[in-house]
Amino acid sequence: MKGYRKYFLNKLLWFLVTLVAAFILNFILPRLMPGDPVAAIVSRLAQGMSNTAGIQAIYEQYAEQFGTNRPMYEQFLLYMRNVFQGDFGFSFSQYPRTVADVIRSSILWTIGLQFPAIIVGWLIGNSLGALAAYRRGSFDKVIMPISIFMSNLPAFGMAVVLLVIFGVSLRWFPTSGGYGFDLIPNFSLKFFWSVFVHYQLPFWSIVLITIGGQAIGMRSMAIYELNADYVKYSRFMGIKDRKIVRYVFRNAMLPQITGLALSVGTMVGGALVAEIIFSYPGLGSTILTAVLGQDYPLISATTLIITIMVLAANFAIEMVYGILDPRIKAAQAD
Amino acid sequence: MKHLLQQISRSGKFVAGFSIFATILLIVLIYPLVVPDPPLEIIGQGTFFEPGIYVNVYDSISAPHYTLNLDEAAEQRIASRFKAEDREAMRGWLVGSGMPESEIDIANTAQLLDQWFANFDPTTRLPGMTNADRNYYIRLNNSIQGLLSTEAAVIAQMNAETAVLEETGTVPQTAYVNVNQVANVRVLPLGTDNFGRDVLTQLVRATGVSLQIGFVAGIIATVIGLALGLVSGYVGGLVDDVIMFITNLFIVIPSFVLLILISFSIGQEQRGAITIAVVIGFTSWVWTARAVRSQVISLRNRDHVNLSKLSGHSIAHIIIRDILPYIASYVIMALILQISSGILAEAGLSILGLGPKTTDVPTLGLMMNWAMIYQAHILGKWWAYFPIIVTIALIAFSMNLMNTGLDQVFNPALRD
Amino acid sequence: MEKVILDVADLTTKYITRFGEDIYAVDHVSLRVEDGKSLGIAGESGCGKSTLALSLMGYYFPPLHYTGGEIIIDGHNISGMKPDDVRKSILGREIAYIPQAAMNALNPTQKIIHFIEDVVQAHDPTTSKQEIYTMAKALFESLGLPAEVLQKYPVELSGGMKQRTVIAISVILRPQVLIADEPSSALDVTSQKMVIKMLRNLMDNGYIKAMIFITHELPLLYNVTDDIMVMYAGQIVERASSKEAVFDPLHPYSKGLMGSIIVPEEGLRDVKLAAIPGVPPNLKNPPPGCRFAPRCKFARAACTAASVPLRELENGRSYRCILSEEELREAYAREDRQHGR
Amino acid sequence: MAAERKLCLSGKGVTKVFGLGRNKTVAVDNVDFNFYEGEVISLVGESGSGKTTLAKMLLGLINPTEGEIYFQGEKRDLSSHRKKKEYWKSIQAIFQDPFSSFNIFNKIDTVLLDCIRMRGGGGLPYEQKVAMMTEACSFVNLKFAELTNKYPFELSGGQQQRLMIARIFLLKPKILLADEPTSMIDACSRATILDMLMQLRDEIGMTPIFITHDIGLAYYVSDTVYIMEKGKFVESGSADEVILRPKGAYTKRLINDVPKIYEEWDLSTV
Repeated sequence: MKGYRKYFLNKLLWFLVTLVAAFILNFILPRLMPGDPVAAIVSRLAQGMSNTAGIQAIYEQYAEQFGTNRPMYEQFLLYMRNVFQGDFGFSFSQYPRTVADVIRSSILWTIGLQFPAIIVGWLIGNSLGALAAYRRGSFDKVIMPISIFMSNLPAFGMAVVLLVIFGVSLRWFPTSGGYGFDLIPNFSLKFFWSVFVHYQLPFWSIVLITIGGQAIGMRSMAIYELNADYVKYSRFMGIKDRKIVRYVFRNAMLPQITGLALSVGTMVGGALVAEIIFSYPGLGSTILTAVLGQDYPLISATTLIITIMVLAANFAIEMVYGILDPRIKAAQAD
Repeated sequence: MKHLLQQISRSGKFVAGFSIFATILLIVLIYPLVVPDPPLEIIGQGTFFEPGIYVNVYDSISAPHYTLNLDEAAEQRIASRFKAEDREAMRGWLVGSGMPESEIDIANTAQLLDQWFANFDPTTRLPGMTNADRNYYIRLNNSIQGLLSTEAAVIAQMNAETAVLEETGTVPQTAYVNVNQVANVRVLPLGTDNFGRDVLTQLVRATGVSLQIGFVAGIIATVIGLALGLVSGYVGGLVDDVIMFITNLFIVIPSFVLLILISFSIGQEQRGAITIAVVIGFTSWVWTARAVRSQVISLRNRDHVNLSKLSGHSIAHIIIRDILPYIASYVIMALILQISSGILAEAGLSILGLGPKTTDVPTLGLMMNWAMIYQAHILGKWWAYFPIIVTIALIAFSMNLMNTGLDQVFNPALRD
Repeated sequence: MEKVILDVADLTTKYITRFGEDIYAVDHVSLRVEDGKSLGIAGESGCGKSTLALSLMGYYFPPLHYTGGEIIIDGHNISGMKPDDVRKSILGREIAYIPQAAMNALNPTQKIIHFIEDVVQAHDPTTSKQEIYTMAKALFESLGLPAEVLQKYPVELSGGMKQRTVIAISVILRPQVLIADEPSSALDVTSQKMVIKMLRNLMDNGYIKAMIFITHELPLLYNVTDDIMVMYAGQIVERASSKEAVFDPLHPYSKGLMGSIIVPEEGLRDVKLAAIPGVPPNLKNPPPGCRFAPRCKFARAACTAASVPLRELENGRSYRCILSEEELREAYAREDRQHGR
Repeated sequence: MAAERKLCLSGKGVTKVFGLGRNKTVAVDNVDFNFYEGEVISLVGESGSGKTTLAKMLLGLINPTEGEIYFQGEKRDLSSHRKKKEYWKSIQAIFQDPFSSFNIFNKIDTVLLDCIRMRGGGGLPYEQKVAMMTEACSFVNLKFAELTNKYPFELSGGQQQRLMIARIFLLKPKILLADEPTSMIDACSRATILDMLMQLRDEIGMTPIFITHDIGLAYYVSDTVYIMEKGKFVESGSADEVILRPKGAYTKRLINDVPKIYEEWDLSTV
């Protein structure tokens, strides 16, 4: 187990380092931009709101929270302290709601939608890719061009196509929202059914987008593995092809898991845009409202939360990889 | 080199991808020469005009008329004006006035009209019907009556002196004009968008701008990635450690989050198409840097590099002559991918409302954004969004095909 | 005369390239190996010796294709069998293979014992895991390998240990014939010697009845096998006992090959090494007649006129040349005199 | 006789360490050596013994972590590119794998012209350069007229290795490091390569240093043999002495484990 512990600590350290880097970037990027950020934000405030009392309150809150006239490092410490207390200030566009409140109401929708969809898409895509590599022939010739085409459809494109076909034309599923607009969230069966029905289109659009790229990646990994020496040796020892395919799938899957860890950020990015198409009440829609309302605190907090989510997902995938690849546990031997 | 080109041209995937891409590029270059209209010019008053040929009514009245006796003309006239929702509303009336629903077939125009004329009475007010509903039915009835009239339409002009309408001619229902003889005809193959702008002209221009964004972003990302990868891989040591640390950081921190932050911080007014492209380029070099570095590391200790050193060549000579040619194929492949992902990134940003400012030029992302804001997809205005999705997908697809083709030429293990 | 364990007649196989071209890498090869004997196959890279090893298994997958000939193992003709039957009842059971790159011959994410379970159960699904473990442990111990290896992943083993593990796995079902394709070329000399010792042990103690050993390292071949067969451009050019093949080769190609042996032994510094000019022919398009003729010092017009058959000598030797034994010996003696050897 | 020998390459306490901290590996560990002009030297070791690292240090491709290398008795100075270039006029190499030794984008002409340029012949008229290249090629039994405008990878492995020797012929270095020059080519071409190297040595008076794992080859070609184990020289001396009558345990084992053909090969020792 020593090998795994070393691996775990290594990855944990890396996770913390990236987390700190993400904090710094999130803090520093808006401040690096040309022009005076305070002036810019104040001018945006004026056009973003009509409530004068609100503007005044936010302005004071903003000055207090960001400590704009203090030195950079003090501002940063302040920022860190606020973040750790979960205090992101008030939202400009949804005053008097706090940013934390806005995010709290949307984050579960995003997590509940995206991670299951990415995992399901990953599983289906990898199975198809492995099958294409193994069967080759006509199956491969049909699956591969479709996969290539699908993986090139932008996430919002797939979302729109599904929405128009299944939502507008066939009217099988609702076209927007996370649940019926006439319902209030509660624990009734009716509400859950509504959530389930609203879930389908966003979910499958993310799944379909994920499948293509994964299938292509898995296919080339599996073809590479099928040419490996152990495949030849296993064949000559009389092992059935079906079993050999299992070896190949397992070995080709490992780099695919690493690939997933590295690309989960990109996938989440696409999926957030898909959320917008369905007006799904997640973080994607929150960003859109924030952008439209020129809501600086909300944007800053949302991007930070998304980064943390992606880093955590990344870390979790690396952990799973550590368990699945026996070589990591074996590494203690040397 | 010749051999390589020959091999590439033998790859079906590359050729297919290249043909699609070249076609798109040609259209982008040639179309503006044929239709020189400004893409953002508002030509339609109103939103989402359907695709089709728009014939000036005034001109067609004054154009020479020809009489064509076509049997189905009246039928088609009624069918084209008689919308599904009108039929639906008529069914509502008929059912409300006591007719059993099973007897009504709204697809059967003649029967429906018979039933309508037999039952409709503008003075009756069905239970639960608002005043607005009643007025709607009266208007509907009038327009149906108008459709069914067989008299010619009268053309009248106001006499400037007497202010009296004088009949100057009639247009019988069998009158036709030849489109070629009408002075003003505008073809809108993809209709207009929510602002009344020609979608096709806009789309072509947007494709051009998006390709520019892709190229600028791709070239910036590739140049940065190549430079960092080369330095990191060839110099090694501490420099390598530092560059790789930064690269690995940016690989896990999602680049679109940085894109959102930076684009938002720049502010709407400063965000031109090229600014966006530069930002995208600066946030997407990591993959290229990583790939180039690992290639360079494997090349650095190759004997041909050692031999070049022993021949007294400088570091610059070694990098340019002994390392770059070996990784050129990878760099080109990375560039192609970067271009297509740059186009997608712009589209994503624009949908979030963080795209280039909307007054200069259209981009594919902006067009998509407008279509979504005005709910073209819910309203069934397919021409406002579907061609955009297809264009983006075709660009990305063609580039990916080229890449897969190149990959098969360069990586024999993937060949069939 | 001993019982013939492996009898191959006119075996011909080809590669079909991506562009649909045929490469006849094994061209009408016939060979026999008797009970308790080992046969070595020597030749330059690209002469078809590794392809011959693959072809002898009687189980073909692209790009290698069978075109003709017979493989008879212990009186049992396997060349007419269905691939699935070959897989189930021949591979590993009658004939086993040790691949060239044993470093990568084991699935990296599977413990050794699990692979052995798969191998045994592929032929007899009824064997229990406990039985397999007992069997594997006994085999490994009798071959001098520690039983702990069974519970390890391939990455945990050194190169030499990996190669010996592969050999042990190959004989777990007690095959009659073992085909070893360059089993030791990637190892250091000490591991190489251990591998050779293990192979000899397998032969001497009756784990296997016959062995075919393929390598380009001639001193090794000389020390391991009873007979040596020299291949050139997909064909056999000479077959003789190891001693004759190394010290008294007949075919001009064998003569050149054996003359290039370098060993760290007294007197070798003063020997002039033999060299053969030119390169082997392209097997897509081999030259007519004797394939070695373009590089042969003694070539004459007749050599390229018609294909040259294998000459059988009385003592079981054979060689493929239009010159007689006497003519060849005389030519070689003349050469030696010229070089003052 | 020993008094007449002139040092060409020598080293004191030469050490190379890779990595830092826990990943530290000592590839070459404090070795001393004296290579004399006119001798054929072999550095023999198994893979991982550090012989290739030592060769790279001798070539000046990497710097020793510690210790000094002396060229013709004087401390070697490679502090600038110009000094390195000067040094590389005196020392050249042939590598193991001919297929990766040449830049696949360079034509044979480029390879050979580079050598002429390095010897200061860059300004010569083209005809004269062609004559030089033709001479170099014919020395290794190749025809320049057939090779011009071709790429090295179009040749067989043996031919490429001969082209490598043609390169050395043009460069005329004092020292040639041959790193396993025959291990990747067929046995039948081996003698040709070795013969050509020896002939070249006589012609231009260079000192060849063979880096090899093949004890037979070391015995066959060299006067002086250095045996390397784990970064150290464990035995050195004349070829006859070291290989036929080894004293060190490692050398004995190594030689014992190599298959023989005249003597009995004793399998019982492992």
